[in-house]
Amino acid sequence: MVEAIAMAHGWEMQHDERVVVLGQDVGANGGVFRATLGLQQRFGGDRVQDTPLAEAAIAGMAVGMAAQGLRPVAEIQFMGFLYPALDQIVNHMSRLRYRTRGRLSCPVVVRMPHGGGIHAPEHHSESVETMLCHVPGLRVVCPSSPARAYGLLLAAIRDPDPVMFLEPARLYRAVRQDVEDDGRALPLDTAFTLREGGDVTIVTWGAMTAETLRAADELAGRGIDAEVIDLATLSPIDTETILASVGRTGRLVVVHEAARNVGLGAEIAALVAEHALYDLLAPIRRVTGYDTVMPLYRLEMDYIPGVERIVAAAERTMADSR
Amino acid sequence: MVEAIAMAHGWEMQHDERVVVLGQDVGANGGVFRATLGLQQRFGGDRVQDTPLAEAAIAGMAVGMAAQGLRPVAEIQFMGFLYPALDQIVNHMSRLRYRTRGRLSCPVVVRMPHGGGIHAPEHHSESVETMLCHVPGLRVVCPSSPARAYGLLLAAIRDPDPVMFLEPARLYRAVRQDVEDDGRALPLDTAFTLREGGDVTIVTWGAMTAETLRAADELAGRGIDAEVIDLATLSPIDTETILASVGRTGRLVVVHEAARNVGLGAEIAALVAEHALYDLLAPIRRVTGYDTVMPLYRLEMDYIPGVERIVAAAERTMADSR
Amino acid sequence: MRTVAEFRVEYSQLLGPDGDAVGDLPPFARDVEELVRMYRMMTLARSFDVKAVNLQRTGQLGTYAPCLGHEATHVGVGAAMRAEDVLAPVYREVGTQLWRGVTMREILVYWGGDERGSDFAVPRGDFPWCIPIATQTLHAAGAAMAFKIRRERRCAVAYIGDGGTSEGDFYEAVNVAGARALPVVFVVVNNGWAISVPLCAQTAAKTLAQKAIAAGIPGVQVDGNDVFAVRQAVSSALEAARDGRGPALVEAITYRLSDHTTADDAGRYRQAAEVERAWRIEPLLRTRRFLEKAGLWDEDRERALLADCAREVEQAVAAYLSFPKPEPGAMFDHLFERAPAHLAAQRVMATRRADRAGGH
Amino acid sequence: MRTVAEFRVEYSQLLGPDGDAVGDLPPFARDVEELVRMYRMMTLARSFDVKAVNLQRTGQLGTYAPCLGHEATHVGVGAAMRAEDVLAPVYREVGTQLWRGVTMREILVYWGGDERGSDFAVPRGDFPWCIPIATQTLHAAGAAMAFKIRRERRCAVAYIGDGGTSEGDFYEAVNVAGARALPVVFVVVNNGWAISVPLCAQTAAKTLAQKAIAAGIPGVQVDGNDVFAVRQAVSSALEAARDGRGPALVEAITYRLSDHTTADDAGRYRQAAEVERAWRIEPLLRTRRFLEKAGLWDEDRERALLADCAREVEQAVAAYLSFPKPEPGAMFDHLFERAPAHLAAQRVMATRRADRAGGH
Ligand SMILES: Cc1ncc(C[n+]2csc(CCOP(=O)(O)OP(=O)(O)O)c2C)c(N)n1
Ligand SMILES: Cc1ncc(C[n+]2csc(CCOP(=O)(O)OP(=O)(O)O)c2C)c(N)n1
Ligand SMILES: [Mg+2]
Ligand SMILES: [Mg+2]
Repeated sequence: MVEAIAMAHGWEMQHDERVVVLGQDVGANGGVFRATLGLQQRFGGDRVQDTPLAEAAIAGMAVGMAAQGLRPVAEIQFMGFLYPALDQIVNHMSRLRYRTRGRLSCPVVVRMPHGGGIHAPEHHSESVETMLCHVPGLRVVCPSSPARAYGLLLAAIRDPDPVMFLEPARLYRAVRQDVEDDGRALPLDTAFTLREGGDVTIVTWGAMTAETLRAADELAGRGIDAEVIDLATLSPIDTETILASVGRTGRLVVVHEAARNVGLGAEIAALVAEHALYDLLAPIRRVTGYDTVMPLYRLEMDYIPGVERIVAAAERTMADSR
Repeated sequence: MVEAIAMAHGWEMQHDERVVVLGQDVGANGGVFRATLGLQQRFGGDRVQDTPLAEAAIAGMAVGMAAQGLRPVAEIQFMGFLYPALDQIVNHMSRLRYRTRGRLSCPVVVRMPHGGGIHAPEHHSESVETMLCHVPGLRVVCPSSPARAYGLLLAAIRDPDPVMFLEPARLYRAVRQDVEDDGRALPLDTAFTLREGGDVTIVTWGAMTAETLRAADELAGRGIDAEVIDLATLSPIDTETILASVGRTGRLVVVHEAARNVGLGAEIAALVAEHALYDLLAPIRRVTGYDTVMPLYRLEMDYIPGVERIVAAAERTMADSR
Repeated sequence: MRTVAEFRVEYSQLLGPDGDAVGDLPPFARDVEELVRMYRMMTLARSFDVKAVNLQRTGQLGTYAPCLGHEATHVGVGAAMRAEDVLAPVYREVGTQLWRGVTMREILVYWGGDERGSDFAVPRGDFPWCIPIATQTLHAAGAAMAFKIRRERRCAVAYIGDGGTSEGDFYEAVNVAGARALPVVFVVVNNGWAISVPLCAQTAAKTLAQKAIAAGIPGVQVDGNDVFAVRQAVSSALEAARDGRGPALVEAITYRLSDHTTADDAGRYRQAAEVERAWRIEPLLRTRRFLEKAGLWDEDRERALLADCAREVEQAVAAYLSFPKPEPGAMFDHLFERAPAHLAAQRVMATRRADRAGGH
Repeated sequence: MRTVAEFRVEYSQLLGPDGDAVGDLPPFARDVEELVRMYRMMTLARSFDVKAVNLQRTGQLGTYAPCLGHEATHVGVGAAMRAEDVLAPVYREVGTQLWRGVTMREILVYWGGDERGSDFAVPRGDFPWCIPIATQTLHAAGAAMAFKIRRERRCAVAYIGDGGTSEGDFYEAVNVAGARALPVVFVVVNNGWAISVPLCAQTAAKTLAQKAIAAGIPGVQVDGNDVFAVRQAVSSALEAARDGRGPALVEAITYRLSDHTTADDAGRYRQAAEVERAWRIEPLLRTRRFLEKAGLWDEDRERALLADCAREVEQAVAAYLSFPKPEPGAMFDHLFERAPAHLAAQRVMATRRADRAGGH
């Protein structure tokens, strides 16, 4: 997936000279995951800049650059290092257009790795999309395949407003796929139905998509026909796709890696409990990270939902149906 | 309410010399809302310190002070200025005990005004409890009356772990109540049922509690008997009280001032949709701030839920019942 | 032990409190029109300020942050900038904004609780008021980076207060500006107080200009009540920046003669004597004395100017007061260029409710 | 223009790369036992480091941040501190931690992905490894504040890297330490690189010691490959701090001879020649030469020391490898002192699942 991300950068920088890349180690090093590999050689040190080690500066300068007509694509090295940048993202990036009634705007993309499963040190495995999704004025995107990473990143860079782009670190090297470098963007705000099924709707995103698809295979073997939706754009949520699916299946399981309490799964459950309550044949289940700190790597796979927990939740949902 | 808060500080500082207060303008000025009024005169400049203008420093130093045996009570001047402190709160305060297996701990209280309705400038009217509630290792509390502010703040300061204490700015001067300075704490983790009723459960907190109680009066006039629960501790949620109430009423409305998307209302709805689905007689409704920036003060009362919206939601919930 | 680096901080004042030149005056100080323009703008800022505080006291304006005492700094900076430069203000820089073309009506609309005040007709590229302390310094650095990348001869100017220099964002901004030699000038308005916190509780640094040393950029100190010194220092910093010689920091020493904002009561934490002393060196009087001593000003002109300013201010206030209130739906405008579907639904809800409640 | 402040940054080196004293040696340099103890600890740190990298390469350890080349700084700081002082390390300070009593087994358990590694038996008050850059500087300031409030004669020491000096938290920490005259010393380890970013891209400041000037506190520069100079500078800074004379900053100039971490490949971004040059001035050899020239060391002792260190390291590795894996339930331990009810339920879920999956 990481090659697809570098490729999307390359296409857009080639076709739009306002696009500039900034972050720690994005230059000569090509990013610690190589997501910006080769860009500095190709587009020069002005358009691909290593910044000093300062996340607030990365986000705050991106605001200033965007307000003055550039289209910055900023990298935060790991999601656990997002917090120093949050003030600039929440109090300025998300609001500059609103605040100035459209006079200034912030077409910025902030990219960052998302989630665990790569045996990394503390703070390198976070998935706190909730914090971003709750902020009005931000779009939040999380691709689950190289092709979607390519198409969604193009869309994010072209979007006239700020987009938070969360890249599942576990997928950077795990998933390979030939992606055509055709500059075609995928729609933001649209979920992808990756597998159709009539018994239970499973909504997920990012690295959990692969687990969920595997779980769906397993469930099929047990006679349960799961529909798998990759949310892809985490905010705003494509409510229609979810409600339509739950309308057919009558059952909902949400799977995410983030902690459960006020995780994005809560919002999806709430939307369904408000708009499709009478469609529901069973309680809504969430399969999530636990409400504790993402543990160091020895236990990280005990924290992150896997096939087994997803299968169990879907089975219990079937069993609990009225 | 602000007097009750200052009083709770005073009691605890008198009885526990480890308690120290830090923040911007908390000294001679007694806090911009006077929540620390008189404390510096009474306990001296070592125990009540104005800090430089730096929120990360306030939170980060509180971590260091707490780790070395003090019990800091830190003030963030407005919730919109919480963000620079978030890194220290999320990455350290909430985790120090966990990270060191109990060797070091962080008995810190971080207080801050919460919510709008006071005609203040931008960033002075935020209610982003979601961001704190999602963080494992934090307790989040939001009182709705002087007595609860006093008792819950005492509990927060005495708690061995970090507590985020959100004070509805609108209630600072609006609500007066004689509070006995008896050093009695109220339980954390427990919701308060402020009004009993059999038709619909309305869960809320902070400044919205008063609006909801008023709405319940209005609803009573229309023949609808609402049960009103003040959540008080926003994390961890007192699920039992909520489920028991919904078990009786079969209907749930959640009211909060924060933006709807991934607001805390979503978590409450999700909990009920998981654990009490078959009790529900009607869809779960949320009455919340909109998914836009809290507007400047001309429109803030159009943003913040009021009696009318709460009444309408409860009535629709009754009408939609199966 | 070997000395590997040496630094010094210089202070400059051109105009003493009594209106006498105490240094070599720059060319603009011999340009009569320009001098009058500067004095006029300082006076207008003060007239406006008094009125704005009044409007707040009478319930016609929200919280307002007065600029009383800062007029020389504000106008000096404004006059040093070019139209194509970009300003990142805090919340108090009325004088600079007026100089650059922001209207008094816009300023009132903003403090009156309406976002439309930030949609300046002129200057379109300036940043809006910035409430979260120090964050604007990074916007200015980013703007400067944009100018540099596009090879435009433009500069950014960021304001920051003495209190603001304690925030991490400020240091990150001056540091990155230095590291990338960005065309940006940081103006530190040292008015002695951050609400109730005096400078000595804010930092052990003897000067705020020396904060520049941490970033490896030049830092100078000027008398912020001296419009000549401010303009001169900022001008030469901007010139250097424009020529690709990198950023600079200018500390302007002045005093907040007012409460912090209309929500504050400075009497709680500072001595009357200190404020009295500060009034003796305030910026308007010394400029007026200079003009008088140069034979360019007298009582009549002063009266005429004050009357002029009062009229302008009244017109702005009238325009503000008759400006239609925003519609509730406006809170959904401009959040996104392309609004997602659920916002449209929420807008309908908000608008209906306002209708039912009889509008505003 | 009037000069209102002047500053200078001094550099000190006591021991040249060839092992000759180039300055007045402090008393401890005449204490043979102490000298050997210091050299021994530097050697042990290096032996451990080589082994840890090896364990990672063979899949027996997670990502690890080598201390190769930093041994003089680490041991100099460790030796300057007292047991009752508190250290706020980053992630690379093996030498200081070993000196203070953290065990190699604990260090391995931590980098082996297990929180129990941070539950040091000794020193109980030290902060754990800190991954979010610069945040630890504020913890040290807070600890120092606690000491000051309680009137204890203790100090805090915070490490920070050259890259780390770009983060806002660092400046906030030195500034507040200065403003409150806190007993804390900041040790800036300038090893030239922050992953792939060289110092010149990090800041325009000529020295990192001068960052102290922004905070109004003393800043000095030392040869970080010279264990004498480091110990001396940090000792006198700590003495001042302990005596209530406030904080200081010490910049130790050294070099990261290794990759940034085992996940990094420094060959991608820096020249072999630069690394070779750095090897010529690395810290161990010069200390050994000094000892040899003083007649305190020879080939035999060196061999014995290396064998000793290897044995100690092997023992620690064995203890690490046989340390039982954590139970899944451990991820719920110590989050709160009093765990809320829902966590107990989640714990049961996590534990059951692990049972079903056949444990780990
Ligand atoms: C990040 C942040 N923290 C706190 C505040 C509240 N606040 C508003 S103004 C102010 C003091 C600012 O002092 P200074 O920087 O000296 O500027 P001045 O008001 O004196 O012009 C504070 C603490 C804020 N606006 N932003
Ligand atoms: C806040 C934060 N941002 C980014 C990172 C990722 N990161 C880890 S180490 C490092 C470079 C640190 O360089 P320096 O401070 O010079 O210390 P050194 O590694 O050279 O000892 C970076 C960017 C981090 N750990 N924390
Ligand atoms: Mg000030
Ligand atoms: Mg380094």
